[in-house]
Amino acid sequence: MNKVVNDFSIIVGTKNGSGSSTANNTILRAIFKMGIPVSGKNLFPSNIQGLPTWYTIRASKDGYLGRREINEIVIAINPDSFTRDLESVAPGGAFFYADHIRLPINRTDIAIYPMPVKELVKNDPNVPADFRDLVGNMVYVGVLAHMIGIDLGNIQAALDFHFKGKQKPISMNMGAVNAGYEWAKTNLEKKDPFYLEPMDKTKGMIMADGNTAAAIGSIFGGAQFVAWYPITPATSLAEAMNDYFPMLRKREDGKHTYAVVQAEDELAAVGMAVGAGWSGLRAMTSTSGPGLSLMTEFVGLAYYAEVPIVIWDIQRIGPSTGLPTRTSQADLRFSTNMGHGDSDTIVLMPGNMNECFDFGWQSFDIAERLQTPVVILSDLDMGMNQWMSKPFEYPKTPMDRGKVLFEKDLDELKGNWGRYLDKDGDGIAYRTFPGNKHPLSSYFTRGTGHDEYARYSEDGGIFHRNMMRLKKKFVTAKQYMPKPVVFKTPGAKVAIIAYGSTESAVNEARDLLAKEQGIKADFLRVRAIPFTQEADEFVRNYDQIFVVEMNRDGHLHQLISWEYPEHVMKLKSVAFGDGMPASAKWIREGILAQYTEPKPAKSVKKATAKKKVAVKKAAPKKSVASKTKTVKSGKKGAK
Amino acid sequence: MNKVVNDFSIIVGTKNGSGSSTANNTILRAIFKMGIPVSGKNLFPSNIQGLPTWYTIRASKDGYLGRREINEIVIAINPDSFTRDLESVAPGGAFFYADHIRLPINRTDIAIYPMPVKELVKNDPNVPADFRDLVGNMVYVGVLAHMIGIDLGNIQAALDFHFKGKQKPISMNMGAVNAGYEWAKTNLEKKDPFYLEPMDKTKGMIMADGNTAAAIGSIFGGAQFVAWYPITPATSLAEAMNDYFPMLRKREDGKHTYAVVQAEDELAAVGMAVGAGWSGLRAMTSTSGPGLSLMTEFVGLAYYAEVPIVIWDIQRIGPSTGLPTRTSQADLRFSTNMGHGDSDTIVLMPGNMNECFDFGWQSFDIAERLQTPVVILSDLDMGMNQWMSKPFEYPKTPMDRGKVLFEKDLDELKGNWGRYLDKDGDGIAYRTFPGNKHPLSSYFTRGTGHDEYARYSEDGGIFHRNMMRLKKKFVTAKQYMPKPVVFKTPGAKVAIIAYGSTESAVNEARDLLAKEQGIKADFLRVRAIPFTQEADEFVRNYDQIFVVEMNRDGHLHQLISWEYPEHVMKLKSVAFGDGMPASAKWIREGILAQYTEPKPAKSVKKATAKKKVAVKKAAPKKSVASKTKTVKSGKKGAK
Amino acid sequence: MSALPMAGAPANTNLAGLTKNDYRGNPTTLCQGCGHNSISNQIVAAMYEMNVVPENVIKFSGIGCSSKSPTYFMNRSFGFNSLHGRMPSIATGALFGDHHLKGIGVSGDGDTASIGMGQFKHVMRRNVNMVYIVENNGVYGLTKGQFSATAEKGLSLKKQGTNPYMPVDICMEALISNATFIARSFAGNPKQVKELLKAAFAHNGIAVLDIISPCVTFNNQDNAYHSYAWGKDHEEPLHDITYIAPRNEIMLEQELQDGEVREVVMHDGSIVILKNLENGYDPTNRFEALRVLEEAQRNDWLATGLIYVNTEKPSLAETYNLVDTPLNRLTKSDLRPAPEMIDKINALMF
Amino acid sequence: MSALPMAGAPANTNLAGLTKNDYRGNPTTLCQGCGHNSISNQIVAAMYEMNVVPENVIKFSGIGCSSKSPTYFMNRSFGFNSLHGRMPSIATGALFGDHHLKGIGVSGDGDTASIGMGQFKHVMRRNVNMVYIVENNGVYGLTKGQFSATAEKGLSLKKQGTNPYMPVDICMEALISNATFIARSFAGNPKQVKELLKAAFAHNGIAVLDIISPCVTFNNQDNAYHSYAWGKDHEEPLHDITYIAPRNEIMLEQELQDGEVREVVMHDGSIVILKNLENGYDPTNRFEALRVLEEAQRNDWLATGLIYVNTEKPSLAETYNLVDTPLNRLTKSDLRPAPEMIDKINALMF
Ligand SMILES: Cc1ncc(C[n+]2csc(CCOP(=O)(O)OP(=O)(O)O)c2C)c(N)n1
Ligand SMILES: Cc1ncc(C[n+]2csc(CCOP(=O)(O)OP(=O)(O)O)c2C)c(N)n1
Ligand code: SF4
Ligand code: SF4
Ligand SMILES: [Mg+2]
Ligand SMILES: [Mg+2]
Repeated sequence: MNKVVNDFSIIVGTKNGSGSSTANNTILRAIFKMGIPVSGKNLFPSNIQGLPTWYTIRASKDGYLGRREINEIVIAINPDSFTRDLESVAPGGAFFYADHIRLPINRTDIAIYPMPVKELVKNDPNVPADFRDLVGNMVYVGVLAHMIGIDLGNIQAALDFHFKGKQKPISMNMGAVNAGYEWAKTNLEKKDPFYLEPMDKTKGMIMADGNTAAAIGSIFGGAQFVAWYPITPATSLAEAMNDYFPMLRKREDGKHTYAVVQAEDELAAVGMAVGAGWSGLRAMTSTSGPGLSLMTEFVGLAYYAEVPIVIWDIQRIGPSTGLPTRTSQADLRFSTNMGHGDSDTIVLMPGNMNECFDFGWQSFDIAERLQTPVVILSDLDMGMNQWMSKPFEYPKTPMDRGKVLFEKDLDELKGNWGRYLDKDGDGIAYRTFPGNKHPLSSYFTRGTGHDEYARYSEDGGIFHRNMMRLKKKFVTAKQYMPKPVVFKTPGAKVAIIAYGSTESAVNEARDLLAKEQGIKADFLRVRAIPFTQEADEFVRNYDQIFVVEMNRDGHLHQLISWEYPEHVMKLKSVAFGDGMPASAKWIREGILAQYTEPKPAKSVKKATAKKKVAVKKAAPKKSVASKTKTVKSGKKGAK
Repeated sequence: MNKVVNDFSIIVGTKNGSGSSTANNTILRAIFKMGIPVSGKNLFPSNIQGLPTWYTIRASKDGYLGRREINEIVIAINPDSFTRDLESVAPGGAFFYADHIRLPINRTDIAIYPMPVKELVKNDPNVPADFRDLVGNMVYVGVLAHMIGIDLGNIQAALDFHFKGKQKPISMNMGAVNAGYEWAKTNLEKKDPFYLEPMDKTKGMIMADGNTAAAIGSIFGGAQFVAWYPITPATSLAEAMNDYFPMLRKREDGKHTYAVVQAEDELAAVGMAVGAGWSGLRAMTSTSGPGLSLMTEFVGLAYYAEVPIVIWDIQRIGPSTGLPTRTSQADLRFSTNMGHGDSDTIVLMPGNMNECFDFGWQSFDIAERLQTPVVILSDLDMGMNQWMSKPFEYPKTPMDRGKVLFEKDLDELKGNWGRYLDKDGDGIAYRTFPGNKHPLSSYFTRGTGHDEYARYSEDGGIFHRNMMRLKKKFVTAKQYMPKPVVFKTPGAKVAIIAYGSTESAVNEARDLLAKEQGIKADFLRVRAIPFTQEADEFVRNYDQIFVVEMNRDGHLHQLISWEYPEHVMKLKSVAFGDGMPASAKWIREGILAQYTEPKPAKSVKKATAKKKVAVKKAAPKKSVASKTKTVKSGKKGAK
Repeated sequence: MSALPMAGAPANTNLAGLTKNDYRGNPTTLCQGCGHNSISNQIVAAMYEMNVVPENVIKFSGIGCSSKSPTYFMNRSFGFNSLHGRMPSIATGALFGDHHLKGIGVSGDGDTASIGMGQFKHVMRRNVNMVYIVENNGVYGLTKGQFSATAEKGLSLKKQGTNPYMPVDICMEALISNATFIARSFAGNPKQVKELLKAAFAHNGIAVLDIISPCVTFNNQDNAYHSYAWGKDHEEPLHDITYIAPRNEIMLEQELQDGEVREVVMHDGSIVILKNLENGYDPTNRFEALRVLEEAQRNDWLATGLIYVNTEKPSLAETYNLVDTPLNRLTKSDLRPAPEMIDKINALMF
Repeated sequence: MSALPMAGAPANTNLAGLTKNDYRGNPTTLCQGCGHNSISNQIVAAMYEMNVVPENVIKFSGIGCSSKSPTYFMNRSFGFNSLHGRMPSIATGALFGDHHLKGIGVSGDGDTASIGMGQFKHVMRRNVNMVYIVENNGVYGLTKGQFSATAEKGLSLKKQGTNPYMPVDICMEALISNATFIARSFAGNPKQVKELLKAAFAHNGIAVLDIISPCVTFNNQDNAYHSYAWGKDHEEPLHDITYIAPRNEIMLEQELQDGEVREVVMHDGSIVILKNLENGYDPTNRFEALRVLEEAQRNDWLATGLIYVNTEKPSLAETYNLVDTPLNRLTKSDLRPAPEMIDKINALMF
């Protein structure tokens, strides 16, 4: 049996509310400290206590951070999910379980390791009775540590960090880890091939979740006003702002330069943000699907009255309440067209921790420069899971407050100014802030028809002129958008377009396609709408372009089709949504299911053969089927 | 000077709240009674009293009902708009004005007729002082009647109808009409060429507004529950239901088979409708843009929980509050994708009074058959203006309540039933109504993940399966959608696609294009989303297809592009929105601005020449400009 | 006897011929000790003891831990777990489907007093025929313990800081919106909860139950106004309450034996007996109710019991003069006007 | 003297060096005789007489005829005519821009009590520093006269039928939501409106003015509770009210001459004098206020005047301990953390 080193997945099945997250994070961090690229994903229920919950940890020497659909090591602590967990072990894998669970174990193709979890803590005098369940989780950390080779020093470091150096809990938990470690050493014989060995691939890296990154980035962007209403998975973003504001905005006089308001609902949250943005503050709100839907009318007002606000949408799978604790990329189409009438929204799409941070500050510059709402589409996987990442970078550009006139500016202009007057021909007018004492500074804002001087008007010509200026503003916008990220492979004939959290899975899929099918694919990850010139060029250069996204209807595919009608026929939608983070597996299969070989002859068989594979592997099947129309016509068009 | 008979427009400028609508409707109805095709459009401010308001009446022997941008006859009663009104008279036209307005009249190219409006009523003993202003309006009716030849008998008939036979007001008003008529006869000399002469083109026709037609149609559809919140221009729809329910649902026992609830806002209105639809009632609400935006979250719930409701959106121009009393077709894109996550909406698009009536009843059959929200897009022009129309027809098909199980059905099934179980493979499951006494009839509805038996589930596979069934349901939907209306001309190489109230203007534009440019164009008016097979075929058959709509961004063009990627390059967007009903003029110019002659050579010059024309004629200019990209790439693609 | 409260193990099947199991729901997924669970249990007991036919009830809720609980009782009833804060509009519309049905709605303090304030106030005004339960714990449980609008001023929670606002008083809100049945209770007082549930169910119109229902996971510190400890210390019932089903003479006599007693005769002939009155408290007097609520608020007094009742006002459906047949069972002949009507209509169109 | 009410034609320019014209807005487009117009006029007068600098005021409104009126006064102030029912959230956010500014919001009964109920209740709780005027006419004027939530039960209008619901009492709602300044007035009593406007403007926190403002076009029949006629017949002020600017000793003495008088000292040192008290009414007593409102409702009594005031409570912005510089004038150095902080942060990220 030859060793499998630094390239396998672990899944831990526990009950939610039982405090296992400390244990799981400890494993994750310890592996990270060993220099091994690692990712952790929490698959939790929409519930507070007592239901099955899973935590997956993937060690990947190649640095793949996407979800894997196979788990070599399964740790079962929850009787309710024991049977399911046992079945889920990959053939040749290892199964660790708490030995107080007395259920049949019918598999012979895997290594089985019982663990006396309860036993060991019960006998530990340092663990008070009411802490036993909590600390008990540390036992499996210790056992695992010994069996796959996690360095105890790193576990210690992880606990130090977790408990911010508080000795009592640290030693209590470390005690349980050691107990588990020692017990395993004397009682378990290694029967599986999985090992961890130190590397140096995480040096200088950090671990963070996207909501914290977004919160801190926003504070570096000068966030001044946050109005929010709790909703999973966005809650931790606003709460992180509460955590970091005091430290990052500390002043001698102890006064505050910001305000965070927990509103009574999302209508009020976005309304307050619009009010604050209008009065000259860097204003934001954070929410998820249902909240975004409630913000519709106000976003329309902000677009039309030209008020800068930033809305973080941490996507979860919908429609409606959907699965509040599962991820998705299905708010894209809606977010580009929120509300009745003709309207546009600037949409930013971060793809990793650094971009969550960067878009945190850039979004304010963009919103104020363009005087319009900016929606940032993150998702649950990015927002709530721990990702290894390059360190956050201090903003490279100074704050851009956009076109604002204060008293002295108005003096110079001798009041020759109109709130909606397009002086510069870029569609963007100049604004003033309430409190401006210049007698000509004020104007009256409204969601009804208005002219260049913000005067009420029902004149059709004036209305139309204003709407066309707003449209021009969105052309101007292109130059301020973050450019797409491009990954190239020499000789690639086909390409992939995707956005957001799927980057790592897409890159893993590209490697698989190259290795197993010899298909080389370039990759463009769009980061903003409107699309920028880089996208224009990219789209031209390939015969087949697969648009990969985590939703049912292929939102990005639709938007790109609309933007590039002349290339529509090369675009193929690989869309699938079941609430799970994208895996390289379904991306690869989704692509193969629609891939057409350059040379017809023998290739056809090959292609269809592959299609079958994909179809058997089920996952993306339906979504693929749902797109065959496009594919067929694709062929037709090619003729 | 040769006579212009039955082919000119009249515009009356008054103050709103001054009661001139009776007078204007009387003119409209009298002309209609003369057998002359006529249309009236009210251009009123978002205000209750004292601001300028206009009413246009177009007599068209050819039966064109669209807006005309030229007014041959102008009647000025309002000092505040007098000057503007005077300028607006077409050269060679006629200008009637109330002679108590003492303002300079500087035009010599038109016929000028002062009218002693105040004078005449003052001297009428039958008119009480406080009625003088009101009745005064009738004087210009009388004057006009004599000058262009409106038969007094028909005016009498119009007044009889208006006052439901009440003698006092009728004679009072008729008195003023006669006074005006007699005065004109003795004092005015005809100096203009405009005459009305009886025809027989309105025999058997009716006059109605779309909101009333929709209300009555809905009642014939068995409407049972209406929840609404006032908003212009939708208010009169719900109010009409209050008016007609008692008569159309009269019963011996005097009991009611329906309920109309004025909700506290649109969230509550649609929420109540969803509750009622869920419990087995034919439920509806009516609103306009801002209200539709507020309904977003609930529409997502209704889509996902599969609750039939009908939402009438009487479009006004947005975004935001926009111009509450101006028309638009800009809610289309939003209405097809309301809310976060993957979702679809059935959209019906009536184009005339008969369809407002028919879709009134058909929408319930469709909503209940498909168990999903149906949005009906009417607009202010259709909803609030009087249109001549074929009589309403009794529903041709019996009510279709869709798949519903009562006690006996469940007995037969022996409870083998699941609320979301796709027994028939068409994506549509069977539902039961609360109050069903069968012990297996009940189920628990939720906006969260659920399986075939409506049980709560967070399983990704189940969630995905359910979403794909919903998608299938929308394929099934096609067969239940009203088919598009097609107008053909032998030898047409190009075509127009449009929807809704623009039909008559489009047909007028087609006649102009044929007459003046020799361009023959076929015309498809879509009436529903999803599109049906007829549209599929139509799109194939032309080299150039112009998608004409009253909005800025070309919503229908976008939707068709997404649906027919292989034909994208032939689609050209002719989109324009300024709140005014579409005119044949801008449609024609918008088309010419993008039209490319079949034969290249000399045609190129010609085409561009035309482009210039269009550009000079200004109106659609910008919207056209905004589309040149598509056009250019169009050429490219063709190479 | 089946309606006799706490009468030991009741007969296996009630007058509706059903066992207690027929009133149960799925096993709860809420936290152990959550107040919401004890309320669900009392609903099961009350409905069983009242011989309610489950098919005659529709369950409603919004979104929240509290709003999950309709899954945990009366599986045989239809139910609609709607949107956050929108239970009132859903219930208002749904109950028109069959006006013979009664609604039981479960909401939370966030669902009702924060996002739901507007709809809550307006469903009160309309007197919709339902029991409206607010499982009031002062926090948003399902989103992990932020302050709701009923959190007391000065409440501090580690992640949340200190609440600067005065709490929303659900009963006071209901009262000035002219609700017709208003009660407050405490999940730690199950007997009272059950009796009030019965009275509320017997009421014709909207019956609001503001039940302090501790969130043991996020807001059960002894000094928190929505904790078990605080409730036990500060609860003082306005009276002892007993619900007596229609025509239960024996029991009525028993009850009328002792001391100062108030009877409230409900719409269906059942009687609510109030004993040991807090100085003669009269729940039919709106001003009295205002006074007591104001006083309770000022003195940190958890005043529980039947705070206000008005049995006169017609419920919403009644004001609509509907046919007796449930609207959702009407057929084409009732709903589609006769063919000749189309000509009448066209004639009216000029 | 400039603050002396009704003191004949006031000096041409006030202490702010402005003429009355500097406080005017565009010509009204509302109906002749609409109560809203007289209120706009009183706002102009009050602000002029109080020497308010227009640039220190932000105007807010929702949607409706009433909500149009900010266009008709104080053109030199910034203004935001927002969305239907959403003025509170807009104002709450906007006033954080510069916490030295004061808000004057004009809403309608539909805008506030129907669609706006939720936001109205919550802005009260937050004690946002603004004057919140409800121009209350019992109908939706701009949509042509449907019943609003403040229409009295039994009101009948030809197109609308008869209103079946009890009206929402704006003042009662504000009171139980712990608003800190609550008054009711009548557009037919301009002097009182003006004095209350001044007191409200001087108040620190939310000041609610529920002003009966007849809709002459849709709801001014003599028997309608929101008509001029009914108001004139049923109004009985709780007191005569006079606002006295800070340090206006002369006037203060004059006023203190006669009879039973109550003084309320406002946050800015100005004083509100109440005379001829309806049996000794004390507007600082919350329970008293409840009592009077309840009594007024029961007896069709249009009780006008200062109903409740609490000058102690900090306004929302104050609870946030903000820097003195208006937040919307802070610069990069105040807003963007120093470069070294980025390392601190990265260090915290494990
Ligand atoms: C529109 C919307 N916003 C936010 C949420 C997130 N959310 C779910 S439950 C909840 C609060 C529930 O609090 P409460 O009503 O008091 O119920 P509890 O959990 O305390 O019983 C929130 C904010 C949501 N589901 N929908
Ligand atoms: C979301 C939304 N719904 C409905 C409307 C239509 N609307 C405009 S004003 C108004 C009612 C105004 O009533 P009120 O607030 O009492 O003001 P009033 O006109 O009586 O002064 C309504 C329903 C709207 N503008 N927006
Ligand atoms: S979190 Fe609180 S409210 Fe929710 S179930 Fe647990 S204890 Fe109950
Ligand atoms: S309609 Fe009524 S509220 Fe509106 S302006 Fe006229 S009088 Fe005033
Ligand atoms: Mg709660
Ligand atoms: Mg009003």
